[in-house]
Amino acid sequence: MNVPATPLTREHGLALLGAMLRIRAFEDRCYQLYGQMKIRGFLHLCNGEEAIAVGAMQVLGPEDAIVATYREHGHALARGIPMEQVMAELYGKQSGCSRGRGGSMHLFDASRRFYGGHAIVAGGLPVAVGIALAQKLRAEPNLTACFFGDGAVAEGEFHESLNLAALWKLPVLFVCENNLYAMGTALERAQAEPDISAKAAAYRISAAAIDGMDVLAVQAAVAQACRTVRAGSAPMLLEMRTYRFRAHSMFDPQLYRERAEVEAWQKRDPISSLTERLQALGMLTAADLQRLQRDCETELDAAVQFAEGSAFEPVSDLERFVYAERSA
Amino acid sequence: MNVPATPLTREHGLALLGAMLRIRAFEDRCYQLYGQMKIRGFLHLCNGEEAIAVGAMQVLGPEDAIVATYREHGHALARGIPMEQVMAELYGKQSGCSRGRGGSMHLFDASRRFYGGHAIVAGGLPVAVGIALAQKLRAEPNLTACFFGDGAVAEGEFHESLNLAALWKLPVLFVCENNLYAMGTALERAQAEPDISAKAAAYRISAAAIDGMDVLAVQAAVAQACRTVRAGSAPMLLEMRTYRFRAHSMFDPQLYRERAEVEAWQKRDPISSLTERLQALGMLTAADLQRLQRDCETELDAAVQFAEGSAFEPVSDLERFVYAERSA
Amino acid sequence: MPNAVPESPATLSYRDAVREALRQALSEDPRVFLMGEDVGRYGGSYAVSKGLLASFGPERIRDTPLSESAFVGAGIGAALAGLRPIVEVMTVNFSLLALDQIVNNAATLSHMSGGQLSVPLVIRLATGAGRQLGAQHSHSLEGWYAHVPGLRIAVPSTLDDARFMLAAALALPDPVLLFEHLYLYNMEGSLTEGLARVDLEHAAIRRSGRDVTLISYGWSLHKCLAAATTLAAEGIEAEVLDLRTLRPLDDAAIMASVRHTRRALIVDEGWRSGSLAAEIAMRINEQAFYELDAPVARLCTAEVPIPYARHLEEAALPSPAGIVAAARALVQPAGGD
Amino acid sequence: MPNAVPESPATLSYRDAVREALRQALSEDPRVFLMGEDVGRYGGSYAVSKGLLASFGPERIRDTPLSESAFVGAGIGAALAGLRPIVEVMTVNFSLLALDQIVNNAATLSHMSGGQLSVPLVIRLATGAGRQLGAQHSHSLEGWYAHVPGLRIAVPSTLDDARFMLAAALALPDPVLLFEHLYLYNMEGSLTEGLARVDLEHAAIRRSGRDVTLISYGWSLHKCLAAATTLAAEGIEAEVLDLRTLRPLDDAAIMASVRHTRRALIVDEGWRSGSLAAEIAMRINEQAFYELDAPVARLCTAEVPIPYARHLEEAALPSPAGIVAAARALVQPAGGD
Ligand SMILES: Cc1ncc(C[n+]2csc(CCOP(=O)(O)OP(=O)(O)O)c2C)c(N)n1
Ligand SMILES: Cc1ncc(C[n+]2csc(CCOP(=O)(O)OP(=O)(O)O)c2C)c(N)n1
Ligand SMILES: [Mg+2]
Ligand SMILES: [Mg+2]
Repeated sequence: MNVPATPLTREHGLALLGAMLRIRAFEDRCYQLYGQMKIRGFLHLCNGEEAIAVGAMQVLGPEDAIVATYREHGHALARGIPMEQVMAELYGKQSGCSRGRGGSMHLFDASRRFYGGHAIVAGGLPVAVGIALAQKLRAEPNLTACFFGDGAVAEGEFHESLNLAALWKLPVLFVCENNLYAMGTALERAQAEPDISAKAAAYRISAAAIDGMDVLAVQAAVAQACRTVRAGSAPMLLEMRTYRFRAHSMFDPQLYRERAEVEAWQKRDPISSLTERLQALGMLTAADLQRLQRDCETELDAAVQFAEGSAFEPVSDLERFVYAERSA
Repeated sequence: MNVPATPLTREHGLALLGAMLRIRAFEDRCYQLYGQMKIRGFLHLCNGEEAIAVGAMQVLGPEDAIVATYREHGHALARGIPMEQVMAELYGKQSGCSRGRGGSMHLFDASRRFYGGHAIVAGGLPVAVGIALAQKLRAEPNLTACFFGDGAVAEGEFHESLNLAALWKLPVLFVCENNLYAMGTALERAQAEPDISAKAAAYRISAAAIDGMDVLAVQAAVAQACRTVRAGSAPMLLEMRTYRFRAHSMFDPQLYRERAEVEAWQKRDPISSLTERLQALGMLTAADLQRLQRDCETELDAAVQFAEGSAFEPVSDLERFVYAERSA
Repeated sequence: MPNAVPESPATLSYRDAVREALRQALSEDPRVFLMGEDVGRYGGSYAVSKGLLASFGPERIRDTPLSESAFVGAGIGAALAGLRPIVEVMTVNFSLLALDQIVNNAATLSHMSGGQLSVPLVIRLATGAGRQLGAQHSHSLEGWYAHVPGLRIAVPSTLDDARFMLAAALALPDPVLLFEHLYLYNMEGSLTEGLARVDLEHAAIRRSGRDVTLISYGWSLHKCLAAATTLAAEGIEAEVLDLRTLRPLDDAAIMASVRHTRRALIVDEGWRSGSLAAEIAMRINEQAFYELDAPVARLCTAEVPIPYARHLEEAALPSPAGIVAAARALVQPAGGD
Repeated sequence: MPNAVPESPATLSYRDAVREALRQALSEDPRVFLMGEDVGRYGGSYAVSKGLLASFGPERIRDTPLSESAFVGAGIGAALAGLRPIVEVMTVNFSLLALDQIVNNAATLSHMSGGQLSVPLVIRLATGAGRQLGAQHSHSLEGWYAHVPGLRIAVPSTLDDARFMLAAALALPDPVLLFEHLYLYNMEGSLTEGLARVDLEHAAIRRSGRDVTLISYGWSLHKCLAAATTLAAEGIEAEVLDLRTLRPLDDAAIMASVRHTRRALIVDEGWRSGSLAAEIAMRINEQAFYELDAPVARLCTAEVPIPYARHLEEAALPSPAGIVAAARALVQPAGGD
């Protein structure tokens, strides 16, 4: 895709860097808290992949809808769900963004049109298609951004959903976060055609493969894709090439990849890349960086404190919300 | 696909014509018998599509496996399941090829490696992949031919199955019988990319679109595809462009297509085309044709008589075969 | 203001009644649309939606490709986003392809999001056996679906319910599965005069009696009614209870009838083991054990994939004669064991 | 000739036991192979198949893409064609994506083909809640699957069964689903000395008692055993029956125990409505109603999508304390109602 370079301002550069640092710090803290058994269940961290959520959320408007996977802390934070609510959710507290019922894999925020948090691989794609169908039927100018992993591409729902979205010209932006692995299965051992963006042709969907380690490239690509989608009310697929620096989840000895591969990708860390770039442009001082990092820690400490101090939902409320309490 | 012309002998031409006439006559008789309520349930006739089953079965060997849909009378007959057993099945008799338990949509013949008769659209594709996996793991020179409709292409199982077959280099010949409609839904209202053979690229599968109304073209294409599949132990997709002359099933007012379209396709009737071709080549006399038709009727009469005369399975056997009677 | 009673012809079929319900829903609420395989140009596999495309156009009578998981999931998404989709899954047999969306998404999203989201989705499915369609087209899985919290399961078994249950389902904020027995589509009759709505909470007594309660729904309900006529001729007065909703079950109505008759036979087209009949019996035992004069009995489908041959299919399904025999045995036990 | 007893370490985990079972099956029968998501290089999501890839190679320890429907269907095809596939569906939650293949194909092909075909396929699935995995990763659907004729459902709940049920399943010509409760993988202990095989027909009494029968399987079995210890201290002798197979159910063993204790409590991690517990209770009522001293009771999971928060999840699931209370209430009723 031919993505025009946007002139980078210091303000915007620092905002992007701050947003990525914030997610990284959040994930690192989660890692610690998991070790302390404050967070339980499955925990999938997105270290290394921060540029995608951050770059994309710059572009998406408040009325656009978002559907994500179980590896969605970054998306939730970048979308603006308050960190304390996300943290409280991981603690299983009532003040969590899903009242503690969802946990790490099921963050929701209806007010921010953040529709999860889906833990069945590819299960979010049909839902995103439906939200976009509603947007189209109501003739709204909004779109739905649907994030999913490379693993989801093999599922039938990927195929069905892309076809439906294209056939009905729905405003869905499909964002594949291709980190080369689905758990321990490397892309080329899962896909006869490992070029994911090439698959879009089977649905007459236009697609592009983007460097997912470059937040500016992500932002530019998403901006252009959103214009295309909104203009034509037709879906688009962006394949973000990225890498997860940590294990798939907390119980993963990582037998399936070489240390050297991980290290090579770590050299392309989206955060250090942007840091260096801003430094090279003279837009970032050591003090700036320190301040950004300090801000993250301050916010994190407050979020942890909030989560620790929040109440658990009473057990008597267990059966609430199985059926909706509001009327239709 | 570049299909070398095979020199056509009179003997072979008459065999092909006879095989198609036989299926046509069978289907027409079924239509009558359904009106007489001798046959019940759903009945999907393949008038117009005979060239595909006939052309393909010329090529497939007795050790190759076959998986078909609910519109499979033609495949069953062309494969060699005795007509009387097929007819008895439609009568629900114990002498039917599925003991009367399957009916029109579920013809089976294990001895001829005819693995159904699948009535869930696309449900046969994964099964075919598995049979081919067994063929490959046992290093057999055989392949599995899997027939399915254009409607199946939209299902997730199409996507998953083609990917698996390609990824694992399995000897599956996917044969899509594209008759332009899935019930009342025209292909272009079901597929964002209506060129089915073009979809194979998403799995690095080689594919070709063939004139499914030309039995010789079908046979040649299948022959070449089988060579490719057997040589490389890799799947291939053939899209057969065809048309069904009759309704989807017996309860279909055909509101969704124009009479003119049907008539245009009827001009390309595979049986009249081959008849004319053979006549033009001086290989078919009026007497030949009469004889072929008479043979069909004789066989059909005998099949109906067999079916009528056969016994129903005793009700006491209802629960037999829910679990297999032979040991593993 | 209650809706005006829409005009309906003097006699109509169950199919017509469902169509009228769709027509009304589409007319009254712009958020409502119908989507599914061949609901449009084909007119619906069972001709239920015939004519609706002409009235409401292809955006609201939306033909889908064969992609059960995606279009059911799309229904969920559209419901989340505030529309009121009616998704037709042509038959329950094909809904297995969409089960992940139904069980893992539709049924969980409200609870899992702490009540932020709701899924006001109606899924209509044809269900049942009896037309010689063979093992892959004859499932009766409504009782099975009733196991899943977060879903509501309802079965219109009368013309009135076929006509008015849809509106009741659309008025709920939850996913509702409506199971239409394919054998009933041709059933003819007339609507109850003056009726304009029904609820989705209460079971209904379709025939009163004092000797035994026949509990059922769907096609089996009509078999029970036929059996009750036969039983009456023998002097056995069977009460016939139409469950109407399978999730939640109307325990109060069930217990009230059973306390009255002290005997219950549940007739259910599901396979016997793990049938809804077992659940109902369990509840009766939990709530009215000491008021029973006989163990609760059930009559279900034989535990076989439904065979094509007519005599075998008939043998597999509950029949009026079987109901009569089972009810008789309950009322007049053959003498202690 | 019975197989020689393979050497096993003095103590081992349930996970090790399943792995040994796989190793033995792969070693003894060249038709056997294992396929599923991440069974190979990753070593299995729950580390069950760790090391097998090195021993048996990628053709027989076959990693699959995320394509549940296709690879389960491929297992069916391979079984039809004479192999003995073991398909691992990482957890039962994802099996919903393969349900069409399991219910419409695996369960029907033998019957629908008039006995010509058989599907000797083993599907292994992790099941259950208790690890705070939330609503989409905590289903207990084994009882639900047990509704489907044509399938066999078995649950290894002890180390011996974890070690030997697989061979029994592979010896059958039918599709067998083996449900491994994810909470049990870390359970340690030793195998019964000299044991070399188990059957897939009989339930087993895991503790004898005279006052009440606790009927269970899976993780709940261990909760029942813990409850029985507590009850014994109160003077209540509970018999604990491990169902082992959920389809078919061993009615004879259930009735024998219930006739002995005259009271039964069924503990089942499935949601209450439509649970396997209801089916078992129904059978007890059908077969042993007049020998009961109290209505059959059940303890199941609350009817909610399983929540993440630990205290809510615990509240949703059956607990030893809940079992004790329910058993006590059965044996010492609070005085008539
Ligand atoms: C349908 C389904 N199958 C299997 C799983 C188990 N599982 C969870 S995450 C995962 C890998 C998914 O990989 P990918 O889509 O690439 O996302 P990533 O984890 O790399 O972000 C698997 C197999 C699941 N959650 N859902
Ligand atoms: C999964 C599934 N969904 C829906 C149906 C109902 N149905 C039966 S045949 C059919 C059309 C299939 O069309 P196609 O695959 O093109 O085959 P054709 O009938 O044209 O030969 C449909 C929708 C089904 N049998 N299975
Ligand atoms: Mg990945
Ligand atoms: Mg077609």
